[in-house]
Amino acid sequence: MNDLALADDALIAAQRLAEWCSRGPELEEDIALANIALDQLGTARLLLTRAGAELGRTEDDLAYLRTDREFRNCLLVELPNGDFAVTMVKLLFLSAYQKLLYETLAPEDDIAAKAVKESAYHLDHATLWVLRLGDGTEESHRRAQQAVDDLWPYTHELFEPPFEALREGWSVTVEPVLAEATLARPEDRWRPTGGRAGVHTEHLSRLLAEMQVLHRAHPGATW
Amino acid sequence: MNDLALADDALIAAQRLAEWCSRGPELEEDIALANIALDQLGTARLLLTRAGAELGRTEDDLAYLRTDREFRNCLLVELPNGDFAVTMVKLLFLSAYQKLLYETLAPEDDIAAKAVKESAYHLDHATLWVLRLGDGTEESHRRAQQAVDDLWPYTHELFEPPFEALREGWSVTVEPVLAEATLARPEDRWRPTGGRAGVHTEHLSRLLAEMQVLHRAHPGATW
Amino acid sequence: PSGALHFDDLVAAEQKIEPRDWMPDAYRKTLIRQIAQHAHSEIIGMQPEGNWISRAPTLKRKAILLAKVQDEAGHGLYLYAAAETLGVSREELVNLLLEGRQKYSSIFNYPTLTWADIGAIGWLVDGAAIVNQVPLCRCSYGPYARAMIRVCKEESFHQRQGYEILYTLSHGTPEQKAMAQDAVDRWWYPSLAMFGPPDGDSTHSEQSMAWKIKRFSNDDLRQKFVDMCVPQAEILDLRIPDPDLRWNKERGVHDYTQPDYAELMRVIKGDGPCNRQRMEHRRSAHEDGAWVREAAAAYAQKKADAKKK
Amino acid sequence: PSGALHFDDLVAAEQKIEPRDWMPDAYRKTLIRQIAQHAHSEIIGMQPEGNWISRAPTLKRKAILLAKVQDEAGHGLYLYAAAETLGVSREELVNLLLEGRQKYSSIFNYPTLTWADIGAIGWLVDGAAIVNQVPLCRCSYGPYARAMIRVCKEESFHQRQGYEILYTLSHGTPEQKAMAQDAVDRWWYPSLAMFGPPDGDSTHSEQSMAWKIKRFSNDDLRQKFVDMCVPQAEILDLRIPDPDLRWNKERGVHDYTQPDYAELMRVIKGDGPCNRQRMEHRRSAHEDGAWVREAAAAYAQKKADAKKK
Repeated sequence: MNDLALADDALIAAQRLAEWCSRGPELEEDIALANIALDQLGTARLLLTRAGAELGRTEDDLAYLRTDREFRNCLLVELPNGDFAVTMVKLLFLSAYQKLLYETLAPEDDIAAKAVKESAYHLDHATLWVLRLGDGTEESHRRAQQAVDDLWPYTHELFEPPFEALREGWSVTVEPVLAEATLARPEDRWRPTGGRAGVHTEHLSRLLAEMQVLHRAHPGATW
Repeated sequence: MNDLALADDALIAAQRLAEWCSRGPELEEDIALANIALDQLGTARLLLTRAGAELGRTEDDLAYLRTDREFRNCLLVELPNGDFAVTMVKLLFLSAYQKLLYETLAPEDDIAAKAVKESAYHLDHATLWVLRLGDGTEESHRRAQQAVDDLWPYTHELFEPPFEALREGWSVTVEPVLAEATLARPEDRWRPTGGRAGVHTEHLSRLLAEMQVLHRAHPGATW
Repeated sequence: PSGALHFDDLVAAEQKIEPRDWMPDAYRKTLIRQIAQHAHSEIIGMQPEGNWISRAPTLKRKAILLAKVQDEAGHGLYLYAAAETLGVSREELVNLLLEGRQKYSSIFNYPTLTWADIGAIGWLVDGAAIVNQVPLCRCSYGPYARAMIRVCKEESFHQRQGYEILYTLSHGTPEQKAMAQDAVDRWWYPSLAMFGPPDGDSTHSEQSMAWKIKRFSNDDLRQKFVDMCVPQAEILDLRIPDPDLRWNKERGVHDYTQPDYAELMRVIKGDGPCNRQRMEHRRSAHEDGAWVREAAAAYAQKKADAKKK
Repeated sequence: PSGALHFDDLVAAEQKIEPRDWMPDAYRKTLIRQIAQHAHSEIIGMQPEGNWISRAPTLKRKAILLAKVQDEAGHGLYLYAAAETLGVSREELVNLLLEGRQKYSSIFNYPTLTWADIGAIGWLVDGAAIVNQVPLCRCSYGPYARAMIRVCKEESFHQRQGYEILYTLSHGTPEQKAMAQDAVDRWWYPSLAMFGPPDGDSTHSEQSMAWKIKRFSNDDLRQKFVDMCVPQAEILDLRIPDPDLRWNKERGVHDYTQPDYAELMRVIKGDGPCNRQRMEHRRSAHEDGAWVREAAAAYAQKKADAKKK
């Protein structure tokens, strides 16, 4: 398994989730989103440190001094936050995937073992909200369905070789949630890809510009 | 006169106006906004080059390697674009000011002399739109009035010493436009300031992060 | 009334007033106003620091800052809960904030311009908050006192983090040191102003003292803060921007320059650099979340209805 | 009809058909479709390049890029005007685009990932556009031919600017050179695909040839483009990502690898990397501008009414 891909998934997801800070629909949710962002960031740091050890680079070297062409995250995590429905559907898709992936790596891999538990919590949280939004009001249903339709294509990239086998477990997790939330599962058509090879959307370089600006402005400084 | 303050006004205004590119309300307006952005950028380049000559720095050194604390633009130009009404009211306020200022510097100052003509065009363009928006539909009136109310306080900074004397000429230009556009001239109360001393809003450092990211990522490179 | 006697006895005996105890209306109102303002401050205070989460210069600093801002949301949460024990709902209080009828601490109407501001906020703003709040841990109203104990514990953690940021910067590159000094220069006087107007001009204070909500005067607390900061600034190797700051042997405290109280009044009235921005941010977050809260309520209702059947 | 004879004569004599001349319905429809698609391409094409205006690495490059994207808006404007001479309004055409019933060039459904992409788009995409468009300057329909003369002049200017960006990068730091090569690697095949499907699979072509709208086949133009690029790539010191690219002495042209036409078809059908993003951007710009257009119309109406009185 490529630590860098997993690390970048977690890091970029954390960056996006942290954008919600002080913008959540309620105070409790602000706290929950920050929690999940902190979990993702924590896992990213452990994975980056491990990946960097082989390359003689620190977690910060890897986070702050690579360009978007060198990032290996899936496209799903770099997409803009959109509304709360987009964020929660994205988290549902992502955490179901991360949980499965970490489970296959644990228990030998101690970082994955720790991350499994956290992913389970993220998945629970996202599930709860997708149910509320899908089966809430007319407006929330409409928004949730739109989010599912828009994001579904990006889930194919998660199960590209050698991870085809995980798709079934993922579907078994995700599809019943959509069904209970009265949300239609989209057809499998468009399959955007490229993230694992460093060919991202136009969104990532802008995200990194903001994330890296201060670090890059002071080469070699200690913080 | 401080070239840097004028240059930074023009540069930051150009950066904001260019954000409209491909987002204008109609094709003709996309072209017009790009034109105005190009004029502002052109003036900024001339002024930065002149200011840099004394300091042994190039226009790009000054544009790309200063932090927001070193920028001397007024706060007005760094505020987010908002909707089209905000952009046009801002342009009205700014171009009326720039025109007066350049007029006082011309004809001895050849950069100012060139910029006067351009400012007159910007002012005409903004005037036309403020009339249309103020005296257009109910919605456009509401948005235009909101823009005037929100931006008016930032005009005080333009006429801080030693430019108090310009305020009257500015009022003579701007207030009849507001009146004809059926827009109320706000009371003079809040007077946000700090730009000329490098104490900006939180918006500027984000604008600069984006503007400078590529240049800073490749120290010393030629483009 | 016997309730009043009991209330006075409890306060005199340094016992806690609890929600179900009788209390004077004015006491209740004062507390609601103060606790709500405190809660609002935590919530609005998330914005200036939140401004730098996306740009934190290392991942460790990013995690620390995000956790800190999250703590502030948590403080807001239990302060609103403390206020609710006095018979108002969080929703009412939030609306009072959004309508501009309740205030939050003026300090959050200043912008965070550089990373060093995160350090300065931790050191000075959290430092001032702690000096203000430690006495509140002995406040006569039980739920507030207990909330403050928890808040203070976390705040002092935050203050150490801010101090550490500044220390690293002031011992870093010349640019970093300049950044740190610049932040202290901008945040010093607004932090002094956090203690409120000078004692002579302070309303509410006397009654609050009698009720043992407040324990020290504004000026006493301000002095305490100054005396605390001076030696810390030395270790930080940063200059407090006050040419008249010096030890007064006779008084056994530091003489210092007062903050600009006229500026404080302007900011309180709404004309600080960021008042509009902070309120606009909070209002739009609240409005953007309306459909989410409605969905959650509708879903809960559906589940409740289903159970009844 | 005599109109038809006249039309055929004009076309045969390499004369221009003008708006008021009789023309076959199918000719008109073909032209509307083609000119509109061309206009839409200019408008959508503003997005990938516009993506880098805010981040251009020098002020000079920023000015050049902004002016270029502005030119594209201008091209869109006079191409819509050319289409309008055929009896459709710009508004109708814009709606057909927004409803997805008319296309734009597939090339703009690829993302611009680095600054070097701005160079590669100029060199390759504008280069391919010029090869495509130069023959259109002799198109049988007058207004289109005249618009194309103006467009081509500016496009060749843009192409030189793109070439110059790549040249600077490929002769710059190792990172810049790598960035330039990477951009060429990503844009080469999509640029080849701009000439459309291979001649065998191309619909419309034969009739367009007879009408002298089209002058050369897709494959002929593609070949011309490849032959043009090879020597330029050598001067740029950049590698065209085609291991089978070589000079064929017998044919007097280069052999080269065909682009992936299955990919082209997917992108045309709507499944390229950025189709949804481009359309969403255009739709929201259009919707966001609705109140402005309404205000302008209402104001114009008021002024007109006032004049009448």
